[in-house]
Amino acid sequence: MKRLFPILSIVTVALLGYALYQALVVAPTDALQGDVYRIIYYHVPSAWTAFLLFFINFVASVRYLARSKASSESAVKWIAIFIGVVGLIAPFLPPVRAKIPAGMEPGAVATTIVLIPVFYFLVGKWFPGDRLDVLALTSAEVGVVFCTIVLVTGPLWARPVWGIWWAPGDIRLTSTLVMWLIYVSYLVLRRFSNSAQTQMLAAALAVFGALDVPLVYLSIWFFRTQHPQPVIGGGGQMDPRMLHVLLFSWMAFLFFGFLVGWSRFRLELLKREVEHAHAMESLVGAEASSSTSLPLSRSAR
Amino acid sequence: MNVATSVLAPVSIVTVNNVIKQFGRFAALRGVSAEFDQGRFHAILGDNGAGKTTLLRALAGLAQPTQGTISIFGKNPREACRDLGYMAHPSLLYDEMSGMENLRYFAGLYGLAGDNRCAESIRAVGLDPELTRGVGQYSQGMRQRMSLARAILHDPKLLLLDEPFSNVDAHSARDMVGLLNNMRDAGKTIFVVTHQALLLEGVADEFVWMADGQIVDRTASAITSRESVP
Amino acid sequence: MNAVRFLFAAYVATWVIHLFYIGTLVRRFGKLRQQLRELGGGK
Amino acid sequence: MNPFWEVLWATLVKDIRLEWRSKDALNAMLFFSLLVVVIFVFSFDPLAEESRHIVGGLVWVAFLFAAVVALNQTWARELRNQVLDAYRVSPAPANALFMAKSVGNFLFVSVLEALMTPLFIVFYNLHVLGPAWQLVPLALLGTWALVVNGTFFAAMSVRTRNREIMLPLLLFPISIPAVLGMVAGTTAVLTGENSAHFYIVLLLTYDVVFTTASLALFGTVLHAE
Repeated sequence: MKRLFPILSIVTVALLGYALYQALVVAPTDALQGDVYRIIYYHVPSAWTAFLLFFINFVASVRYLARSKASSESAVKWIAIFIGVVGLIAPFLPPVRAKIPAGMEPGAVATTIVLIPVFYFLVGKWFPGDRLDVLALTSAEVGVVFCTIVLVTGPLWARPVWGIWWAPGDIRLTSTLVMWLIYVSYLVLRRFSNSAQTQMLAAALAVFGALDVPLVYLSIWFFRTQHPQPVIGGGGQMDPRMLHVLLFSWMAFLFFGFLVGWSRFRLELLKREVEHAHAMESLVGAEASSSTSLPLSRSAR
Repeated sequence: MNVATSVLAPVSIVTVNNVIKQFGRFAALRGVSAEFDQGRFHAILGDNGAGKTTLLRALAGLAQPTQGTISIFGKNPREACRDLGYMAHPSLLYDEMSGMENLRYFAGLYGLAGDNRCAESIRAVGLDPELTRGVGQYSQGMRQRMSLARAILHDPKLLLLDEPFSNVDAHSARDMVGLLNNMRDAGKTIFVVTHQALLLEGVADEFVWMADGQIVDRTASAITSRESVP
Repeated sequence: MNAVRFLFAAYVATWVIHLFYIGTLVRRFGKLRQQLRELGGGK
Repeated sequence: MNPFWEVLWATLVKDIRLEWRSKDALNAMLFFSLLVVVIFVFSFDPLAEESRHIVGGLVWVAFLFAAVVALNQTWARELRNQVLDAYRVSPAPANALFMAKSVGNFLFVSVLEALMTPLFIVFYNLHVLGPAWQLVPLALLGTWALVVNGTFFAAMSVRTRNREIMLPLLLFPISIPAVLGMVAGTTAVLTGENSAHFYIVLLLTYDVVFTTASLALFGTVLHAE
């Protein structure tokens, strides 16, 4: 297992290098925006990776909260199964199918929704006990890093193309900002809380934060229909070659995100090990002193 | 207070099984295991930081053990909350409300209506139910008594009192010890964390000595074991 | 085309942020390992 | 009545009586709200024609500040003598305490808003172009959205080192959709340009989602040591 990390690192560096090469050289120049559009190959993959990490945080937090009480565990299990079943059937029903945006295949929508419960059960098995909380913390922190990049590269893209640093009307960028705020407040709560149940409180906040995201999208989407403004990256079809480079770049960033996440995960385990060692040390210290000097007396009945 | 029947056969109603309580890097309880019998008066003694308060809070269900289990009347502490009364350093009362108003509110939490039980508890601790002053203006002794009244309001079978006599005038302290003595005779199980062990000499059935998060000694009298504590 | 300046700025910014974060991880790793060694040797 | 409503009612009555008995907190808050309004009036020129478009935002940001300062006091009285321990040891349901505190806060913040609104109307000599009745659901649902999350996060930040700053840090990011709904809704009604219907539905959804989540998770927060 130890050797896997360096191998993966080399593979990731190679992928990132090749993705960079593709982004700058192979991908065609955009008709409208010229070469500056290539920011998309870093901006969009970072956003997708950040959202994926926040989703992992949400599932891990729900799992952590559910595990604390047996009654809620079975309830959440059934909700997950329900989502899976609905996800499998709904996209193919005619009324729902009409609503799916043109570009997406109902099959694709179904698989993504079904992934949620599948992932929920996998996380439960792979991350027993305390590691679930470590996963939640890690995915939130690394997610915030990727989110920061999205918020930096976004304006850097909007400035040359639209002459504005910030487009409040652009759903994606504005909602990314709100998500960044939510998960930074999540990390701040973890740092400042000195309760024995910090993990529980953080999990509760993570659920609140995740519940908020669809509402953020909803409110900004409607707000935008009333005040139409330029949208970064524009909608509509992408040139297949561009799409290919984008997906490749995303894969490279996913590898990179996985590596950073894994090391942050191991760092957190080490931190908790040190903390445990400190506590045990004071424990062992006490036993050494109490067992020698004080005869443990008969219990007075 | 209803008077219990003859002294019950000693059956252990509070069992503590290898409890460890960790606050970050500091271990407040380091493997406490003990059994305590019904209807007995236990005094928990030891220096500051020995884990007395943490153990009492764990018994009350206010502190979750990091490891190990605690069972009260066969249930975990939070499920047994109807049968336990808890009193702490702070008064756990609203300063702006009078004693009666406080108790009426807390009686509501236990689903008890009517004032007679509240008045009864207040009189039991030797205070006047008609007192209208806010608890904030009470003397320390009166406030401790009112806090004790709140703890015994719903006639719990188990009493967990954290330093009930601390900076209380001698007269009030003796009264409270007398009251606890009668309650023990009435069949209640009592735990008192205190630094004034002598007050309970001859009253408490057992003195539990704690040091560095562990029970190091259990004796029948507060005095004999004095020299064995380093 | 000064617009390309923004492209390089975005790419560089991305890696500055990533490397900064990785730097904090490495620093914390070192500190924790050192603490563990101290504890290990302490007994 | 089952224990939930009994305890809820008893706690609410107790809080209102205590608030009424020592009106100092209420007076301080009323004065604070007045200050917030006056500062807004000086910083945003009330006579400018387009003030009608921004006054919706001003009103709600002023309400948000007043609400946060009020919400920070939610558990102050309980913390003074660790009264929460008495609650935790009792068999009373945690959600009864939460709902009582939320409704108490809702009433308290509504009183502040009732004072601030006429001031805004006077200073900005507002007259509503759109359907004025829509302002009522917007105000009620919007205030509840702030209060329910505020009470929950106030309880959560009881266990943190710097309690006062923690509440806004937790509350503001999560309240953004609600604030957007309130502000855009109020502006829509004031300017009469578009309907506030969607924003009312958005606030209703927000309230349902977060009231449910708060009720489900408050037990965990109350019993956190």
